[in-house]
Amino acid sequence: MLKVKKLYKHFGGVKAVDGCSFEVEKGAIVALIGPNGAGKTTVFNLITGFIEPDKGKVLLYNKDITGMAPYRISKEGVSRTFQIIRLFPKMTVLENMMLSMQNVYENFWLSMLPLKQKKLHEAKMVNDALELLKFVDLEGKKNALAGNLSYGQQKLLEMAKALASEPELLLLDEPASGVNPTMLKKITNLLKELKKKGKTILFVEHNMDFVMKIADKVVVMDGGEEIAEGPPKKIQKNKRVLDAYLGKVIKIKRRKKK
Amino acid sequence: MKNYMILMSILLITILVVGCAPTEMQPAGEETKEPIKIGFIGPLTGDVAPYGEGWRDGALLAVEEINTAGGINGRMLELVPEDGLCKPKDATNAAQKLIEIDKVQAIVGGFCSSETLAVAPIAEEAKVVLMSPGSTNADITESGDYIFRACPSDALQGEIMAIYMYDEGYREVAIMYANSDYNLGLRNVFSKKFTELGGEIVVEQNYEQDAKDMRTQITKIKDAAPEALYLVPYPADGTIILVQMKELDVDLPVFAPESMCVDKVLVDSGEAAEGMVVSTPTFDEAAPKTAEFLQKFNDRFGYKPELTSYSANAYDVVYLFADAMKQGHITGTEIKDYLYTVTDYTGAGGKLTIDENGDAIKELILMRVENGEFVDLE
Amino acid sequence: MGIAAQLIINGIIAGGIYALVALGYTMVYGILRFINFAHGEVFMLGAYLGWVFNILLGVNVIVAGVLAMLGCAVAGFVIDKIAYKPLRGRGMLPPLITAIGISLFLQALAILIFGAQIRTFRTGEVVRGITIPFIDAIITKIQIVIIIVSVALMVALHFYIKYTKTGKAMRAVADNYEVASIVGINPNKVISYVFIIGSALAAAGGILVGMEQNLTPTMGVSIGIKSFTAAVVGGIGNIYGAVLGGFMIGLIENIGIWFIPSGYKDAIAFAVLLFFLLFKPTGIFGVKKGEEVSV
Amino acid sequence: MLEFFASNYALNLLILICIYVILSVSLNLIIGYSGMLNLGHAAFFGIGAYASALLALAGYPYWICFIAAVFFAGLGGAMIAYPSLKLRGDYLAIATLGFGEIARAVMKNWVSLTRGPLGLPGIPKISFFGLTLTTKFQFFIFALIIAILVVLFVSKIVKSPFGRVLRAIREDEIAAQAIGKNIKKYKVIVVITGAACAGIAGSLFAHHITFIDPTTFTLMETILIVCMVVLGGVASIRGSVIGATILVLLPEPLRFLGLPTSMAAALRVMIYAALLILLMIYKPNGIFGEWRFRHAKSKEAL
Repeated sequence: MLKVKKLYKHFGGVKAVDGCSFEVEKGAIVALIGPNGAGKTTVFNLITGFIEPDKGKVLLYNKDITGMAPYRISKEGVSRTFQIIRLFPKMTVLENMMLSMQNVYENFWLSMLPLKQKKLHEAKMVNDALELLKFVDLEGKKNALAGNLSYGQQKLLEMAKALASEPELLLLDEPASGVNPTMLKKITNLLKELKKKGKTILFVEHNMDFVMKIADKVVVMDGGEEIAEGPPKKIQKNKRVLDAYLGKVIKIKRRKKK
Repeated sequence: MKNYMILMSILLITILVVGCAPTEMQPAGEETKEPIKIGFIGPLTGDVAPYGEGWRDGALLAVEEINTAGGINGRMLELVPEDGLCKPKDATNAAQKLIEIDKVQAIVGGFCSSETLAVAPIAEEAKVVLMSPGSTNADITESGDYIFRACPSDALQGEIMAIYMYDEGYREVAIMYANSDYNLGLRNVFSKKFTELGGEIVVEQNYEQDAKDMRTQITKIKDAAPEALYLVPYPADGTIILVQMKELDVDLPVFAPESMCVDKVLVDSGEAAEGMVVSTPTFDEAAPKTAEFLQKFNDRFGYKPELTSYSANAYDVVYLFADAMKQGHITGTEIKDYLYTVTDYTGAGGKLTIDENGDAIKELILMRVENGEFVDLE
Repeated sequence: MGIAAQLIINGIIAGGIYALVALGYTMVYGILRFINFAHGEVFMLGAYLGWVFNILLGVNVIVAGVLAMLGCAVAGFVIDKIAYKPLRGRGMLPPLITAIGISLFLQALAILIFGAQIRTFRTGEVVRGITIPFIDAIITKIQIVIIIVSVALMVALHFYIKYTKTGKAMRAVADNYEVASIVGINPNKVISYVFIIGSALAAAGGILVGMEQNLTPTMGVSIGIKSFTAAVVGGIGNIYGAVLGGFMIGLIENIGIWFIPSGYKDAIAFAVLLFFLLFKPTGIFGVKKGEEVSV
Repeated sequence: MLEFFASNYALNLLILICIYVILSVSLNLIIGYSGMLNLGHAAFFGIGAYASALLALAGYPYWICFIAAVFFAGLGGAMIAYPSLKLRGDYLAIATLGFGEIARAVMKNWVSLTRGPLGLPGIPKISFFGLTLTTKFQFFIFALIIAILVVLFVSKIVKSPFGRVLRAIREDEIAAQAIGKNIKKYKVIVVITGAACAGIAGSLFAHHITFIDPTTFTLMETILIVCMVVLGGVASIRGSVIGATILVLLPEPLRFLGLPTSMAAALRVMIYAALLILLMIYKPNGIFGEWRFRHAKSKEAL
């Protein structure tokens, strides 16, 4: 479904992404892990078009979406969350949800006309939104301002928002980071549910046992390139992965005692 | 949506009532002993304030003199000055207030042509006399029966100087003017006449009225090496240009309209103004009425007005209004009819006759600056 | 050759003034990300104070200049404390409107106190400019003073910023307001210094223009917008950028109207401004200030 | 009291209020609802006025002049659309300020078209379908209707799904892009619509004052409109209507304070400026304000 081929992105001297390639099959949940500074979030931004790659290709169903404008990639069915939560703080939870839904009536002229279908569509969107909010049990908060929710609730809202546009591919940037255990369980169950629904998910995460529990496949990045790819069990024992995380084992030659 | 509309209009009305409530109603009351109000519109703040202040004080001086001399058949005269800011919007606001609230029948002003042209239709419609001591713009001539002025239209001044310069043998001339209505008006008339006579404008430079550094424009003129320069500034920027011309070693014969016929220019520009020829309505500061006016002005306000001839005109306009009212002409229409009969009125601003479309016919004379003084030419 | 040299000299003289005033804009913006619209009026106030001391009270011109600079420094300080301090952290628009309110207030105040008449420092007779040998451009004594004084003040500011404690504190606060306050620098004290120095420099510019040309209550308006453009072109927030921007605008303006009708003199400065904003928004020396996409 | 309302003085102010309501509501659409700090609004006001006046003087019927005013002002808006996309916050404010000054320089120097500083006197009265607005009262009714239509139009935009996306873009452009909103298209539409509305106000102004010249469309005019928006409250249509009403009426009572004649004008400006400063210090969010204009994307306002 999603093919990343030999992506390069250098910021001045820094080789953020250095020839990274991997694949995400349809319906699979793939984790993208690696030490800090491995270029995980940069890959995310390259895929979603916020940053232009120097070289390399991003293909969605073999359609080249490299360097397309973020809003057009989103329209292709790719939606994402951010490492630092990005909601519309001064707008209600419901509005946040409805904004993510496909709405032809957002066109300047159509939105002005008092069309019946528009009202129907608006009502339908509200229902779909409430359904999703129930799914992440934020239904009670629908009229609250997004900015007033707790951190965990905002995480859930951001995920629900990403789901609202019925995406083909869901990109989650550290969904489990900074959340208390009960919230973590909620998020884990949520992802399991999505897996059952056959959603394709690519997520970046540091929390290893969360990754091991959820991911079908794990892609490990270090120094801007992917060093290993495979099922979680295999990856745990992979030597290169351990070196990357735990650092290289260096033999220290002892000088012979005089 | 419907209640929102109602809310909005109610709010609009209540703010209005609050906003305008403190206006006391001022009935015209011919018989009652209330003072007769005449309006004044001129730039009292903003870029043109330096001149507006002098013009207002000229009118104020006349009103105070008339009142000390017993007023209009016993009724006192009151000047209501409003700030026109040399802008159409503010001038119309001021005019509406003067006409509707103060019920004035005659207004001294506007000064900038933009003020006069904006107020003219309002005054015409309300049958209130509008007499401008300083707007020379040619468009004012046909702007209405109730619209007069005490200064000649720039058509006259521009032509006279063009003819004089041509007769003096100048063929390749430069023009430098401030980029505002008075100056552009004079420039248009001058260049039309001068080219008609066969002369040629070799270079033209203009500048923003509040500019301070005209050195590059002067350098450009120097480069075109004209025989003479027709300079159309306001006094302040005119002084700077004369100074900067001297500093840049550009000694061209300079010709200018009445805006440079001002003592302050001579003082402030040191000897840089020497030899300058100026066209001006018969306004020589030595004339009895004019000298007396300047003396009284200085005693009362302690400064010499920038554009002295226009302050004197404002003074005369008030006296003309007073003369009309003394003969019982109180309403705007009566004052209007009286003004059309004015011929050879000698006031602080020199001899004045009003022609059939309200313009002032004033003989124009030429003066030259000789060792720091204006001296009559032929 | 003479004409080109003359244009360059004209540009440098005008540039000196723009640079002095631009420094005030850049220092305030560097720290508060706020365009001090009233700065032009401080320039005008400096000119009038200089005129009062020199002409009315007959004090020697240099002493008058210093007194005027002190006066404006106090004025700058007071303006900051009364009008800008309560609005710290209130977003961009309220301080912008307040600054405009102050600039209108000062203009009207000048008309009330000094009257609207045009004043000038010039007393003596106007003397011909001195011809600079072999490039035969003309410059007068006062203009030479303008260039010398403006460059001297800029150099003084450079040393002040580089080597004194408050100078370093200023750079720290400009770089990162929060971190500087944690490290023990009192940002409010630094902000007051910025307003004091910026206003004093603007006052110097005002006196120099007053000596060379004349004084009107609205003289601060057009000089203000031009100097502000210079600050942006040079790289808003960067001292050396303001100086370079000042001279650049001065030169481009004077050389520009050689080719296009002189009525567009002011428009040239804005065209340069638009060019820089679109293609190099950080200006020549400016540093990228967190504008790009921090995704 | 009623006789007072019929007086031209009051009607003149009412008409000015309608004109400035259109200007402040349209600017609020750009600044308040889309977060684009635009300091060039007076330029569109001027373009609309000149377009309408020039065509009216050339004898065209008023509805053509009206459409021309809207069209050319919108064209002006399109011209600053590019910088509005590329720049943010202060930089956008400075760029639009520059555009406004250049527009005024063109008005002042393109003498062959606009007669430069001489201005355009004698702009004919408005007449359409045989009906001519002769009295000030008729003109006021016409202006009021147009003002109400513009206010409804803008509030419709803001309350519609289109407006919802606008507010999202104002809150966080990155997030808006991430959910598939083409923010460039939205911004361009808003800038052009705002400019076109300013053109309408320009046309009304030209035919009301019957004389226009470059001195009216200065930076200070834009600042006046920005003050109306901020005073009324950013992102509040009601706020802009009230803000415009207050700032048009504010200087009027000052005329009647009986200040000593020599200082009256300067004192009036001082009181006006002092009120402005006090309002900003004690009511920085404006009367109806609910959204504070923050710096680019820094979390706290600096």
